[in-house]
Amino acid sequence: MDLDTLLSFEWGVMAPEFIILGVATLLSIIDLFMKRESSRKPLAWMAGAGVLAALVSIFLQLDHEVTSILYDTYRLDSFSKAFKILLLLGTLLVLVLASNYKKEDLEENRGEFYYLLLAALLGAMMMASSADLITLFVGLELLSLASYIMAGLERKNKRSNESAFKYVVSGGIATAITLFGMSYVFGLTGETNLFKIAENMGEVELLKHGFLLVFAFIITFAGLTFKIAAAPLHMWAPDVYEGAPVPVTAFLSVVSKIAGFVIMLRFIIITFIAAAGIDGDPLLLQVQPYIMALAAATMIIGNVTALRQRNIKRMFAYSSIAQAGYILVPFVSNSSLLFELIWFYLLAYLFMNIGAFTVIQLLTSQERSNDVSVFRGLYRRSPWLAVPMTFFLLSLAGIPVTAGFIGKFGIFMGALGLQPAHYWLAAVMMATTLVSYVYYFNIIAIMFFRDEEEAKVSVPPGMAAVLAFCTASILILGVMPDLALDFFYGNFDVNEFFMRIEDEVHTHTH
Amino acid sequence: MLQISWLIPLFPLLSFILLLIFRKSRSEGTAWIGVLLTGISLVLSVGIWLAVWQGDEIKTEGTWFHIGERAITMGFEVNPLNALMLVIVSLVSFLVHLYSKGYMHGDERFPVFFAYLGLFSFAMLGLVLSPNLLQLYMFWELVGLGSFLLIGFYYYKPEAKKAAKKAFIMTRIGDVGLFIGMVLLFWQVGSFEYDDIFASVQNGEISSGMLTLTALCIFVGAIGKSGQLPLHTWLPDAMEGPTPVSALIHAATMVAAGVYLVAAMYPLFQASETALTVVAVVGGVTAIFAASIGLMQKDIKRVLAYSTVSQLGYMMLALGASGYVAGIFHLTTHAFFKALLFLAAGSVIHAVHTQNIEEMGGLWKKLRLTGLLFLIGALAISGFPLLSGFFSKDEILASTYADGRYGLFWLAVVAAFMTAFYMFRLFFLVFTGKPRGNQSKVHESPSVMTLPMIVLGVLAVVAGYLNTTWFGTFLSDYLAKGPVELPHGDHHGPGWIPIVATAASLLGIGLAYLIYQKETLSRSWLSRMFPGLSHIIYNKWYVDEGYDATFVKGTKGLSKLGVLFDRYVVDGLVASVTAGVQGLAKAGSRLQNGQVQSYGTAAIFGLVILLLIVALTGGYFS
Amino acid sequence: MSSVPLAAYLLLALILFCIGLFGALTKRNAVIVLISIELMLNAVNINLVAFAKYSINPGLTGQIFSLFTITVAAAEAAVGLAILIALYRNRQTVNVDEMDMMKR
Amino acid sequence: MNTWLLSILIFSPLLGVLVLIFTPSHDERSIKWIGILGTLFPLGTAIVTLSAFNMSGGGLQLTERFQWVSYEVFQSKGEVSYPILYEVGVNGLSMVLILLTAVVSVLAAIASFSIKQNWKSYFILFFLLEMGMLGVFAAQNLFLFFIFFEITLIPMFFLIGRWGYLEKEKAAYSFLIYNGVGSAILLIAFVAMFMKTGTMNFEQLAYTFALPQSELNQMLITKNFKMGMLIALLVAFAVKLPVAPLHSWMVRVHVQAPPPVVMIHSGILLKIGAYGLIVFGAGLFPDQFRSLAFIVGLFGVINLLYGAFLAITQTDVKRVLAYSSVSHMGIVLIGLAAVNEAGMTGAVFQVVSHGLISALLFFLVGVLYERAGSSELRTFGGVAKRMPIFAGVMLAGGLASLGLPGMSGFISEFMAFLGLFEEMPILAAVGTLGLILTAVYVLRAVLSITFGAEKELPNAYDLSPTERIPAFALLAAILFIGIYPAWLSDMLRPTLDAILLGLGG
Repeated sequence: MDLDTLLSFEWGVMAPEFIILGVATLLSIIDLFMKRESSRKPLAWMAGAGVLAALVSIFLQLDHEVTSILYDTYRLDSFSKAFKILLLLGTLLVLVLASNYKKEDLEENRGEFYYLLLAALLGAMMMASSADLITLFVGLELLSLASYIMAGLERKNKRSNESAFKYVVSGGIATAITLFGMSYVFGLTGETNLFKIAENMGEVELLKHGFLLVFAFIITFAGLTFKIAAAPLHMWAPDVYEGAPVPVTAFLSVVSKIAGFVIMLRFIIITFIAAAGIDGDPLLLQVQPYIMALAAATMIIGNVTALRQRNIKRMFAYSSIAQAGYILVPFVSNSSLLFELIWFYLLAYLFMNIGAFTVIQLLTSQERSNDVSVFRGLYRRSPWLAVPMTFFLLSLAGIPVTAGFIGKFGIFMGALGLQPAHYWLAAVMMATTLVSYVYYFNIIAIMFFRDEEEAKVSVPPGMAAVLAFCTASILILGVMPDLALDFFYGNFDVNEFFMRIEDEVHTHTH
Repeated sequence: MLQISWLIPLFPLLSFILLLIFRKSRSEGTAWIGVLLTGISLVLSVGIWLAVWQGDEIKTEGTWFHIGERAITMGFEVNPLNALMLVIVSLVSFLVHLYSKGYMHGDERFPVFFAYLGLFSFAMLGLVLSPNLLQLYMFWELVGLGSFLLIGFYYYKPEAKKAAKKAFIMTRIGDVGLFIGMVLLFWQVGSFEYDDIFASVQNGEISSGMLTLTALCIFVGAIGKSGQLPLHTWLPDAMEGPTPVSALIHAATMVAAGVYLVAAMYPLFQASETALTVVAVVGGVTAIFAASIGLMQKDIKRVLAYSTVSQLGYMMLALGASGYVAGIFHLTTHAFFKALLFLAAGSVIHAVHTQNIEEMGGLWKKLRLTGLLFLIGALAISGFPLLSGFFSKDEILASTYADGRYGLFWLAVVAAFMTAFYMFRLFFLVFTGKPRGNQSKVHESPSVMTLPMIVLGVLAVVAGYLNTTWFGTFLSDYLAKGPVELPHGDHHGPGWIPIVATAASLLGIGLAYLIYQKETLSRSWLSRMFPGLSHIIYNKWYVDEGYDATFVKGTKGLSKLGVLFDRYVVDGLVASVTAGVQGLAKAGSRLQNGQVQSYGTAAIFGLVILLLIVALTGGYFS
Repeated sequence: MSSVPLAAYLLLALILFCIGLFGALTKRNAVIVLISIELMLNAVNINLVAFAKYSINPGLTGQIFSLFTITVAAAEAAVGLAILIALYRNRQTVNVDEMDMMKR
Repeated sequence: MNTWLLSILIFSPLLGVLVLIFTPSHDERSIKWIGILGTLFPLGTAIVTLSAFNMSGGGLQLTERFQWVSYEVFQSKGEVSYPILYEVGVNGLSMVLILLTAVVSVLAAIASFSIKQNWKSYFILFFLLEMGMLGVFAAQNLFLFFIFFEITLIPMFFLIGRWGYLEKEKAAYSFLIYNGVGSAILLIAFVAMFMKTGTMNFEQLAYTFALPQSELNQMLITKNFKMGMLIALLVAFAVKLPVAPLHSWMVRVHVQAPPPVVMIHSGILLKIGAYGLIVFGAGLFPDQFRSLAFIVGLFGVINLLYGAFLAITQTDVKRVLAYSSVSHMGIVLIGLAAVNEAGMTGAVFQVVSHGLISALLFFLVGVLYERAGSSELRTFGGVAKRMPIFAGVMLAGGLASLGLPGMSGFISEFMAFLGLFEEMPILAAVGTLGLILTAVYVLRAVLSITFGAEKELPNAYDLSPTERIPAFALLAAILFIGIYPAWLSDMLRPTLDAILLGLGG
């Protein structure tokens, strides 16, 4: 590969990534030269501006036709655009949270936080655009490594340390498992490019190795459940969420989770769509029961265990496990709705979860406690905090007029739409949703039914903006979901996801 | 003339509404509203009766609402039977209104009382005018409401409350029977109209089993309303209401509604021999059963109440024994003399402020008029010759005999003897002998009370001549014009029947005279002869106690059982589900032990299980 | 040349992976846990390299993949150790089973 | 104008919310006035709607529809094969229920004088609840129905949990979870039907399911599927109705919720269950419904008797009324099980009638609680002495409840039983036992409060003029329907005929 080839690539399509990379680098340098005691707020603003710029550049790319560079390791297609928007939006909101995070211990580390966040975001965006096992893996690790450090950012906080360490160990094991599975996928097909893998999957030779392929699939899938905090690799989540600073928790539960789903979609759908499993039957159909079992287990474990939590962050950890279970449901049925269902649900989830963490951050840092009792009488103390929180919780519980309901409804459509309809899975989903009512409404009850005269909660303008934005989004998407759906259908073409760009490099040489 | 007959019930209704509006008025002049309006009803009723006497009839109906294509109608009908009832009801109602003006003097809810009377009269007249079963049923229930309200008029008395409740529920049991019968008939006939029902019966469109079933169900309704065995227990308790109420509702009109119902539905009963037999047997047994209880009661009104039950039994017996005319005839005469008796008793109570006959005695001198009227009533009910009761009772006995029900016939004769005995026991204990209570302030009732009694007294004497073998059978000729085809054959039995009846009556009077007036025989003479029996009779055959031990306790027991079921089984199931989920949650959080290595172990464990299942189900090892 | 069959490499990798896994899940010393994880990643590398040569579809990319894996594993170990040091400063212990402040 | 009428009606309570938001929360007087006026506006709109409604015309009227949510299912770009529309419309049945909702809401708002705190949020929730109820009855597709159905849950949860009595939170949870179970089952069934047929519209669904089986097989709609759906729907609405043994939440709510809320709950919300059973159960799966009729009837009779038996020994008048509601909802089932004109009409009449009666009775209990701070039967006695009007209205309400002719309760009981007697006489005969038991417990409760020796109450004063409005209005409505049922039955006939046509009855 000479310089010509290198220059022949249409680097412009990577503009968002470059912006993030540039800002992250810039921030780290500026941070180096800033005085230790001076506020890091400007860094937050810069990071935010960078993310916004990246977001703008993606919107500018919306009409861009599907392109791939670097030998199809980097793709600009509808899928990557759609999910990058989510990632960037999520990070933007987390940045607001982070810049308002008050804990004296964190002050000295602030600067790192912002560029680590951007690095993690970069990894996630790489995953969204990658079409090669190697780049996918690198993106994944970039995200992971940055997240490990962020979890332990409160250096003097024992809980934060412990959280980070648990995260590293669990993450390491998960990475090893994922890689182990991937190595078999590579071994059987001899390719790392996802499309080429898919192509080789059709080989007759492979029919003999159906078992190995199914094993490889399940091992990889299980490894990937780590990022989305689904069974079987979900158990780290409560501990890590509890110990990490709130903005990091928000990041892990939203952006990192979205990234996890991105890689799952990329890896599973492209590579295995035509694969044959045991006895030559379609592999995806064959593994359906296992994904179903994992989804069901995730929903049950998440929702049921959340019942006993008194620590609000832990409760939300289990809640987010459960939400991951819901989003796994479309994977089971694999309907043509797959992408928009997951996209819409994640969009809704982004707003409701970040919204909820905003309130949690405000309350826990004011009261220096993570117990659910921080919500006591919130309606009396700060109705403008209690009401949005109620909407977030309702949305998480999937009550109509919120985006969460539309998302859940869509998932149902997916689960019951194809033959065979997955009634049992739908039933488990509904039953566990009911269980979730108990703990979500418990918070509502604490906010509204327990009167307590306590200090009002002061809300910085940035947080208020996040709250207003999230609440409005949830309600608007709940009442007029077509705003989002039309945007999706109008700008993204699902088919691009499967479109392999042949020998694109050659057409651009010279 | 007949077109306006629908107005008759509306006047009392108007009275009800007006009086409710003037509910708070302290003026007792409000009574005149009720009197006046029922008076108008009375005039109209009499006019209509006269028109019907001439052979007029009318039936007008309009659609009330639709059930699918079927129209449910409402309207009114006037035929000989109900024209007669109209007169009886409006007359007694009018008289009772008048009487109450004096009786209720000083009561703080004076207008309310008259309002209730108006409501009752409205319902009763409406019932009588109904051209179909559904409408009848509705008024039937409203009549029950009126009765309920009036029994419970002294709402602050626990006994009144209990009695009102009991009356409502007991009659409700009967009503449900009527309801079932009515609905069953509807699906057989496709209509609630009497005419349609009778036409179907005549055309044989209804199977005989269904005929009997529906007839019996309807009869259950009559049993409830008319206080027949086994649903009679509410009627004596209903005496907790003011005495004019007892006269109007629990003697003359409402309790007779059961008899009226059977008479109105007579073609249906006629079509089923079984049904008629049941009616006759229930009537006969009730007649003697209630009479036996009447022998030993100490409350003046309760004696009269049991007497009412007994007499209603007579009427049922007559109807069951194909004595249609006899039944209606007795209904008419009974309405007059029993109302008279009650009003007279009311007059006594008004004077002495007690109902216990043991505390009365020797009132003849002080209440001369009342005593005289009471005596007329007692003679009439005892079947003393030439008074109204004599003729009607005679006719019942005759038709029973003619129908070949000899057992029931002798039962009725014994009952007649008992009636005579307890009525005169009552008379002697109240009016003769020495005063046993404080009678210092006793004085005769005002004329507003005595006047209605006099009217009734006259009627109690002369009403019998409506239908006699001697002067003419006006009533049966009149009733023959109605829709009911009267049973054929001579129901004037052998000539010795009046003699036997008279003998039984005189025997009863004589015995009472001997015991209570002359005191030649000790009062406890009879009870010493049959100690067990008298004990049972004294305790009213333990029917109330029996019901209490079975139905009331049973219902309460079931209810308590239900509560336990609700608490432990229904809620228990929910609790166990909750506990299950909680247990799962506990287990889940126990797994979360804070050791990152055990998390990994769990994950690997899960993964291995998945792989094992793949291997096993995929047949890897096979 | 091809006297050693692919299965042998795979078996070796599997055994190595399992040893690593066992170490990661049972050792009390946090450093050993991190090293065990490295062992697991290296097992993957053996897989990749073996597949790249002997697979039914041999391909060069496997070796490249393994290069990336090695790099990333190094980064991961570095981050892990850094975090461990921070932890040790606060808790004066590297025993994994003592790190259970947060549970249930 | 008419084209938007129904939507204006549904969302009209939001006007009240809007005004309230800008009202200072300490201004009790204006808030309460806005609360009452805010419910009058929907009532007025409902009356306008009624006048625009063609009584004799069958089918849907005043319909509105437009595209709403577009998941592009199994289609290439731009086409929506599974459209989710916003569709509203009224037929006779829903018109009646909408009217009932509007009326009871106004009266409940008037009755809300007993609310002691947080009037502002109370009325905001109250309006949202009313909007949900109006929407439920006007919705013409499953999606919209479900949304409004759920909308009613949340305000209720708050209204119970915040303004209720001692065990309010537990009651609120009970309410939420039980109804959650119902709506969960409902959602699964709705989505399953939607995915099979491609439509959510009631009429289109009914049309589709009525196709011959050979055509249905092509759409993979088997008989078992239909049966499964029906059972799911029946269970879902059985929770709402409620049918024993799923009733304990309702008892708890009736005991713990504040009286005006119970008026709404017992008066209207329970009726959503009945409405659902009629529209979805009998309307969509007539054949299957017919084959399950006996079971429905059996449950109806069990409900009737179970509720009645339990009501007999309750010591708290609220519990008596709660079990009485269980019992009376049995009559709805009985009417439905008859699957004929009489039964269906009876069921709907019972829905309306019980709505009015229970609203009245709970209102009175609220008054009682206001006076005495208790609803235990033994606290009371001889109330008629110092509160004669109250006692009279209470007695009238009780009598209406036990089905006295001339009042609405009679017509509904009569028709429901009339219907059942045609189809299952024995079952019906067993059911009539309930009529007696009803008399027993109603009289026991009413008489032990109003009759008997007078017991001291802290402040026993008769109904105030404000209190008389709801009491008399409800009583008048009860009497009106009882005396002139044709007004209702004529309005219902075209709708019920259409449903019965499907049932082949």
